[in-house]
Amino acid sequence: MKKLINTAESVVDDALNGMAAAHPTLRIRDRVVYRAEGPRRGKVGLVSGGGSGHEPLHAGFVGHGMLDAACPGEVFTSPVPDQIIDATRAVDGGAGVLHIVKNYTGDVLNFEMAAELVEGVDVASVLVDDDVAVQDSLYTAGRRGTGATLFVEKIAGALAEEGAPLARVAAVAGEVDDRSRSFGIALTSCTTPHAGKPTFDLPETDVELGIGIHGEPGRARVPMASARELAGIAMEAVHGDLPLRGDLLVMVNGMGGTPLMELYVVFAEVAAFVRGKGARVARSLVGNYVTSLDMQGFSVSICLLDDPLTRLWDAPVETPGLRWGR
Amino acid sequence: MKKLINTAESVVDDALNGMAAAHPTLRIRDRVVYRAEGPRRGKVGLVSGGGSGHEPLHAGFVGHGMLDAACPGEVFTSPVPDQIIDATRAVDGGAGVLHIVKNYTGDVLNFEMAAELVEGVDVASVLVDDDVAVQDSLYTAGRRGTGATLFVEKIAGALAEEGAPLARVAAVAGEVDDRSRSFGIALTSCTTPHAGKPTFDLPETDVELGIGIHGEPGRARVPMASARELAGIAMEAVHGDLPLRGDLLVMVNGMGGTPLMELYVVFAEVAAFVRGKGARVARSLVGNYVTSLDMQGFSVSICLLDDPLTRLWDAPVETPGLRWGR
Amino acid sequence: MDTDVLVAWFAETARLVHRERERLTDLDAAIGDADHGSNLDRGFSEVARALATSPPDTPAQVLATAGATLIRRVGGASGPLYGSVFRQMGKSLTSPVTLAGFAAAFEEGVVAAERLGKAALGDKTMVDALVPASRALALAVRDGVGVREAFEQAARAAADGAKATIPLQARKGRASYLGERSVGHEDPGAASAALLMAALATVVA
Amino acid sequence: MDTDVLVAWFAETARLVHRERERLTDLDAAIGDADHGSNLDRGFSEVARALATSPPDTPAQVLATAGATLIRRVGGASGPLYGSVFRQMGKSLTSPVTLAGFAAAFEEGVVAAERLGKAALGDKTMVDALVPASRALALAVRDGVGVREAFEQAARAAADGAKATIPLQARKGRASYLGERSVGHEDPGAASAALLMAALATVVA
Ligand SMILES: Nc1ncnc2c1ncn2[C@@H]1O[C@H](COP(=O)(O)OP(=O)(O)O)[C@@H](O)[C@H]1O
Ligand SMILES: Nc1ncnc2c1ncn2[C@@H]1O[C@H](COP(=O)(O)OP(=O)(O)O)[C@@H](O)[C@H]1O
Ligand SMILES: [Mg+2]
Ligand SMILES: [Mg+2]
Ligand SMILES: [Mg+2]
Ligand SMILES: [Mg+2]
Repeated sequence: MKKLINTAESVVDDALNGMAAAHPTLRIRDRVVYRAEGPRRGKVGLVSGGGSGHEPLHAGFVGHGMLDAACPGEVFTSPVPDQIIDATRAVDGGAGVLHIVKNYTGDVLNFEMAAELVEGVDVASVLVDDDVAVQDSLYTAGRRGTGATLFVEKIAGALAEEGAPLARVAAVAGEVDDRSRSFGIALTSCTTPHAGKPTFDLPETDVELGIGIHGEPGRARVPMASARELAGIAMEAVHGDLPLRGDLLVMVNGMGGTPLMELYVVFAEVAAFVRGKGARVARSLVGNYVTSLDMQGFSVSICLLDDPLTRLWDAPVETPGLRWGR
Repeated sequence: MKKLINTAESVVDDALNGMAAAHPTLRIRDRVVYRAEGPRRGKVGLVSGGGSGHEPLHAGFVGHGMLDAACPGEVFTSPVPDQIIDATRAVDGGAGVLHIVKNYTGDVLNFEMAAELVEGVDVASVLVDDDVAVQDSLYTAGRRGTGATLFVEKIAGALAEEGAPLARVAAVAGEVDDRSRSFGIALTSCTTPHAGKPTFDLPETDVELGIGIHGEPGRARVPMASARELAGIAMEAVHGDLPLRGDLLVMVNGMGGTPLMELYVVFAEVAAFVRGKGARVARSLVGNYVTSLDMQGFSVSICLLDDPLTRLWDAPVETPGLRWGR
Repeated sequence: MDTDVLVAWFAETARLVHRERERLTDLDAAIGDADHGSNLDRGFSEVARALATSPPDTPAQVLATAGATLIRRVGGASGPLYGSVFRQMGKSLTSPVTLAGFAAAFEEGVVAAERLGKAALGDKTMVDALVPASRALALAVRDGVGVREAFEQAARAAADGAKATIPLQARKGRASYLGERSVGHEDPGAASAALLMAALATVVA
Repeated sequence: MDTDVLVAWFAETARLVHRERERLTDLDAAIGDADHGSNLDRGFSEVARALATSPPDTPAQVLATAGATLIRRVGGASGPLYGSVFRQMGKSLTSPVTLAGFAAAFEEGVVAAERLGKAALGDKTMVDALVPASRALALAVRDGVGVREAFEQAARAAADGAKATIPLQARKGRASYLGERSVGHEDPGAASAALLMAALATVVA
């Protein structure tokens, strides 16, 4: 394993130093990434966070029209309550704070603890659980939060920027999650800096279906196939759970080590699938947005849009990882 | 080698289909990527191109404030004159067309042939050659064009958008090239879809210094080192050729397979180096912009800014790969 | 049992976790995200440091510091869960500390983690090692067994509980995403819980 | 020498390049960007197809089609360079085609490529195989050697020229970026030029 790091212990802080140096719109203090301009009076604050290694998620989505603060944990490890408490207090502009939490035991527990301990701030929480590879049953921790986290952060962020009250921002965030589904496929494992070796072994001949974003092995292993077939598997899984119809927001997301050229190849197949179901790609993203370190592979996320959601998606956003309209 | 492709033969067209499906602002015809809205009367047209596999360069930089057309060749293979001729004719708004050519024999020859054959269009050309790893001497094909191509395309694009005449757009494009330098380091080789195996073997213990963007081996191989040391090697090479001073545009660019987290780690070191030389990071980019398929590694590009160039860098741009101000 | 024994317990746990760090991470790689070893190594070394830097006056303070430090420094699922065990133990422990008092406080700590994580015995989590350890302590108290013997029984019960997670299909935590593929692997959190109890047996031996 | 021989030349070149595709790409991987085999395979198979689809009437047309097709379909450095060789040959060739006429036209084709690429003998490029081949043809004409023998000598000269690039340090093209590290490898373009001449020898054999 070769990585562009100084030490495995310092990688999160070193990367945050790089973010601070690169983005004057951010201010970073005690492992929390804030908008440099601070909270806006009367605006609902948005806080998210999770393990590091998913960049640009979440810290790269701090800025106008999206998050107010992000709490990066160690690599693939949820942040601790202290970070979340600091962030929640700091971004409160008097209108309360929404926690956007991906559904992982660690994220849920640490955000819950923080929400209990923070005082004097009105806190609501939305749980993102879009990954159709996981059954939502008594026998699992529930569906994982993956690519749709970006959709929730963007759309809730736009609504908060407009001055909507906390209950409404939380409700729409939940609605976005309800209308979104994802499925991921890995061609290779990732390697965490601490472990120093691939999390799982995947032979040249196989791929993992239904992976998360932490290098967890997937639900099944099948022989490597063409982009068309792999996109078909992912889209059937999504469509089987939430039938595609009408206007869609479609993201083909790279896991971190996948070249953009290949993601476009996948996107072409995904778009063809969508057309085949009589739905329409109304908005799209292609790139590395919700990653898993150096893993090669992709995930597809879709959201069933309606006019209000489309308007919020299109609203200006200015973050290191997502930017338009200003 | 596992790749998200259908066949090695169709990869370029498949990816272009994906681009077309993802970006309504683009129109793609006969392997040329155009702005959907077509040429603007009186505006200088900007055409670039080169082998595929460097995405988002060049096709991802077509749009308002940047390129008017991009000509993607086969993977790592310059486009053919026909593509360049088509593009040049189509984007001419009567004010002439600038060819932005990276200094590779193939790119130079094919653009030259096209410029000779296209008739009735005023064509100027700028050669990008920023890679300090290559000596510019009688004994080489001259310095390669790498990361600074993005700087040239962005700044010349902004100037063209303002309505500057061809000679001036070409002159400023040349000035940006003169003020820019790059150096790249690979942790792994890339694998082309056609070859199906890594272009070079690089043991776990070593890195290649002074690589280009086509998987060419570098100038030297040294033991793997920390991000700080590797950033230092790259920056010393740049600084030794063009001393850093004043306001800098600094890009830490991933080669395609490098996670963003690691690029931020490198950026922190690069920024520290810049400060150490008494210069200032005035503008920056961190991400995968000028890539080499799935290669892991990074390059640093710097440009000595002045006020006019900074203003042009800041001007609105709206392309799939680079977007701000609109 | 005094303050020193509890401090020694965490020092020994830190040593064991550091030594077994790679094994814990490997277990987590198989059915999770390959960070359990580094999470706990970071956490318990911080606990040991905190206890060494400002030595607590009471057994309850030792546990409170351990719980708060784990919550503040670990993150992930294991941070709040282990943190809750010790935080609750610190609240429940009465002084002077007897084996019965320790066993009761430990039981309450384990219940706190069960509540927080909503995991039951057999879900293939740390609970599968903690609950048997707690029961072993309760039995030892009932049977009037000595401290040393009691902790040895608890350590054995935890180790057996950890091994018993191997054939289970996970129903909680990250491993549950794997469905049937989680079968055949030892749960990393159960394995670390076994280390915790082994450390306890060592420091009173 | 008639139209058919030239058509056969390109058919045989296409066959050889396709067969040697991986070797050419491997040579390019060592000191370039690993695409020479696929570039020429794409190019010459297109030439063969174009010649088969609309058979040209004259030898000059064969060469013009080959040159234009390579320029239109290959890209990279080798497309314009090989394209120029044949385009210029097509312009220079007089009819009926004699060995002397062919040799002279080939010489002009090679000069066109040298001019375009600004490469000289010893720069470690295709020129290092093309120039010796051209000289061998000129000598054969001077010595009154037969066509078959002449083309065999040209093929041998090209093959020798290609091998002779191995110890050289590249001064042109992508391999020049490697500096001294380009030493010890055969130039892929010189290797493909040797195939081209071998094909010529075969079709008149
Ligand atoms: N809901 C839960 N209840 C009890 N223990 C749990 C629960 N979820 C996870 N665990 C324990 O946590 C361990 C994983 O810890 P760790 O790897 O540090 O955190 P993460 O899963 O967040 O990466 C699992 O092996 C399991 O024993
Ligand atoms: N300036 C030049 N003059 C003559 N031949 C050249 C020149 N530059 C490159 N070549 C030839 O082209 C070959 C490489 O062709 P190819 O791999 O198809 O193109 P590219 O280098 O653009 O990838 C080299 O091996 C060399 O023989
Ligand atoms: Mg974790
Ligand atoms: Mg090439
Ligand atoms: Mg874990
Ligand atoms: Mg090549």
